[in-house]
Amino acid sequence: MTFVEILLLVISVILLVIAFMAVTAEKLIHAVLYLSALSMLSVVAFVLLKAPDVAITEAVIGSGIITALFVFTLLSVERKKGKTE
Amino acid sequence: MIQYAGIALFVFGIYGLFVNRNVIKIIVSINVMEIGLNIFIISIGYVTGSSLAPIVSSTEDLGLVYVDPLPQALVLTAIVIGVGTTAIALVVAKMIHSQYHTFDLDEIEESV
Amino acid sequence: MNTILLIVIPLLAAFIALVAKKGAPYLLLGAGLFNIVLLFFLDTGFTFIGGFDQAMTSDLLGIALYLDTYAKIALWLVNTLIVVIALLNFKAYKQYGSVLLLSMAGLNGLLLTNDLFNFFVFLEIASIAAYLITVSNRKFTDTFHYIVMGILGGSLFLFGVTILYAMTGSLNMIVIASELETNGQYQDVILPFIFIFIGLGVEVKLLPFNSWVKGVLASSNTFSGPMIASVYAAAMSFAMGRLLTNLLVFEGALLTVVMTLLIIGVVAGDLMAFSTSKTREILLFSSIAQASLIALLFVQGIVIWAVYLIIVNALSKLVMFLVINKATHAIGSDEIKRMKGLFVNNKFVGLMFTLATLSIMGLPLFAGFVIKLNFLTSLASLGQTMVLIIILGASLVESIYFVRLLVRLWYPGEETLDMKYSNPFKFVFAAVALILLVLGTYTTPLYELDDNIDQVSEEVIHG
Amino acid sequence: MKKLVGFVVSLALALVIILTLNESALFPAFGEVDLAERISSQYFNLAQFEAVGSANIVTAILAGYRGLDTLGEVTVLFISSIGVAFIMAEQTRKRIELDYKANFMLRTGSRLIVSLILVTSFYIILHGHLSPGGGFPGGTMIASAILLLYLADEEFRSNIRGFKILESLAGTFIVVTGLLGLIFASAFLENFLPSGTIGELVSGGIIPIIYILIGLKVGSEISGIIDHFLSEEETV
Repeated sequence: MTFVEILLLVISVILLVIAFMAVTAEKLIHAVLYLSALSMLSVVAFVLLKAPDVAITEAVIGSGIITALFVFTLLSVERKKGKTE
Repeated sequence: MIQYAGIALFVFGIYGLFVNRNVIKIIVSINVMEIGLNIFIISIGYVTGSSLAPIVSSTEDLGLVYVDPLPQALVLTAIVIGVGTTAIALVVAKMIHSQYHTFDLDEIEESV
Repeated sequence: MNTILLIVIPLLAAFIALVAKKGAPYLLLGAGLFNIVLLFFLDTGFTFIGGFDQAMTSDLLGIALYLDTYAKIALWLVNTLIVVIALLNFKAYKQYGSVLLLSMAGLNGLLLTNDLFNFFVFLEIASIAAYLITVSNRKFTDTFHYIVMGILGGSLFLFGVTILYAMTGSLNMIVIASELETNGQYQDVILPFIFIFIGLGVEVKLLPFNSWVKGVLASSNTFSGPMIASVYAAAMSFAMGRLLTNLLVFEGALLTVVMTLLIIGVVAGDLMAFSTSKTREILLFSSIAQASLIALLFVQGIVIWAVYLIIVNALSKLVMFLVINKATHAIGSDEIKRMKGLFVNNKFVGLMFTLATLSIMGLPLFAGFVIKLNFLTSLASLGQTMVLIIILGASLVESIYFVRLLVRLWYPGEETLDMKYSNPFKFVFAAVALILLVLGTYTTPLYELDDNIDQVSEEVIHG
Repeated sequence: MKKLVGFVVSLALALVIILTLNESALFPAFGEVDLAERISSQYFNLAQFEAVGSANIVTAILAGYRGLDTLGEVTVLFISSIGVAFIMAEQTRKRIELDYKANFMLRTGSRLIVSLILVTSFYIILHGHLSPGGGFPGGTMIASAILLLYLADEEFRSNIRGFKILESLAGTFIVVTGLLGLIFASAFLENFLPSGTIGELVSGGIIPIIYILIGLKVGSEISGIIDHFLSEEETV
């Protein structure tokens, strides 16, 4: 088993664990953070699978823009809840 | 092994999509499904051994073994489509919240 | 004059409409009319994008579009319906100009493309345009349900396409089909075919994932109702027909599974339409039953009668949804009790609605009868007696609930409804009723075309 | 408890898929992929022997061989940015006040970083056909630079009107480049420019031009989406 295959094995296990936590998280902000961690881990997997293009795009879009959109949605929801109480 | 993880993530996202009743968690499960699908698509193009990323630096290196570039082009498109659909889903989630003041679909069904 | 203009011109108009916001509806009508006229001049055959026009062999580098009689009929129907619906809702839904332009580009691309991943991209464009169209219903939980099901369908479709690429090494529909024919054992192919069938089944309103239809169409209006129930239903059925005749081959256990799924879809749709008291729900359940019936005909290889059924169904549903949604908008509710006597003081519209309903039920003198007769005889000749009996039973149930609806709408209830339909609506109703009547009586053009109007695979594998 | 049962069921379904894929003779096992059977071997032959197209084969596929996919994909982003603006159009726009005051360090530091991000994103877009990256990541980096400006100070409102015009222009030019291919050469999106020697900056014919236009379009679209997410209705 070369070093790359061991690393891929480890990443697959961590991916599964984080995916379980992301899907079954209680609080929304935890789900979003787990999703962002999942996307960053997938960037590492793409680099190991020799797909640099996809790694850069997933890094910038996956953990960058998608997490930002989720956080802004939760932010504007908290802001409104804060106001109405 | 990473291919099995991709398939497991894909099926897991589908499970999360049906089980969750919270709008934001459903969108998170959609993204988990798409990440799993992207990993699976890339994994069918991988060639073990000393394969290189699909960058052909010059005409000399002819005999080298490369990874399959087509799945990578497909995944680039799939990621950007994922951003597009997630942005629309999140805006609809914001409108749901401004209308019903909750993200929980069960509460919304009762209040209707 | 290239086939690609059918996709590119609406796209260019949409990009321009972003800046020229007020000009969007006029750009839409211009692009639609341009497409309808252009279709007369386009010659059938392959169009290779990017100039990589190796013949349809395994080393085809680029993407190929294919235009044949099948695609021409589909494109004519879709583009004319979009222009008609845009014209009818010109004032009320003016701001939907660029969304409709993009849905036209997406649907045209969907019907033309021969490449499975390109099919997925155009499916996504058309679906996002459909999500935005359902936003006009102001029911965001139903739109959200539709978005979730649409994304799920798209991902399942992409999963199936990826497996097919891994097996055959190409993304082109025809090359995959010929590759699988030469060296594919059948049990390898069951998994991707199931995923592609279920994935696309979401948009075509087939089981198991068509729960979104009830939410979206039950609260539709004169713009989103016809768009989803007749334009998108017709385009998706045509696209599914293209895949079912050329790529997906169902045999043995898989065939029985798919057939039972479709038959349950037909029966469940008709039974649910029978048991509801809301007019719009009657129509949406009947369109679910029709969609499953059309997919069933494609699976059995009865291509030409499925195509005619799509056309007649799209036209009749257009009329029915326009009439019912306009009435619901005026009355405020779509309960049958509230709509009693709707046609008492607008007899002309009532007559047109009745003609459309009778054609769907398949009564003689209408196009629906000729089509139903022929596809039932073809099913009988294929030895599908069990399927035949069930479909006859389902259409019996269908005629009961439609007759019950007509009786309620014609005979006055307590309060008289003073609703009026504007002239453009009446003109469209008259045109559709005329088409149904003419095709019903003068049936020779129906028999001109035959099952191989979809020559994509003939041109390559056997050609 | 319900979660455990559901988790086990989904793992079982995943196992079924994995087993059926393993049995099928046609589906290659992970890693044992023979490129000669696949279409991609043609892409390498063209790049190596005739030195046609860009060095980065993925970019050659995206912007060259399968150009319609990329055009469709840019349309997906275009329609989602229209959709975001459309669904939230009813409310007039006002910035969300973030609940922290951007101190001096953040404001000046962000200006420096923003210029760095913009330089890298333009580098990535320009070298899309040589090194990994290209229109999509480059464009998104431009959007993340603007996102940083949003977070740095509250009053910042990017010039939406300007982005709309840039987006529309870039999209129109992409389609026009495709149509030029139709007029000069024989097919839509065909490469009508000399493709130069592989590996140099000016090589690959229309591929770099399309990728730069895509970068600008993606950048302006995602900035538009971010602006709509970071602003809320005036009435609250």
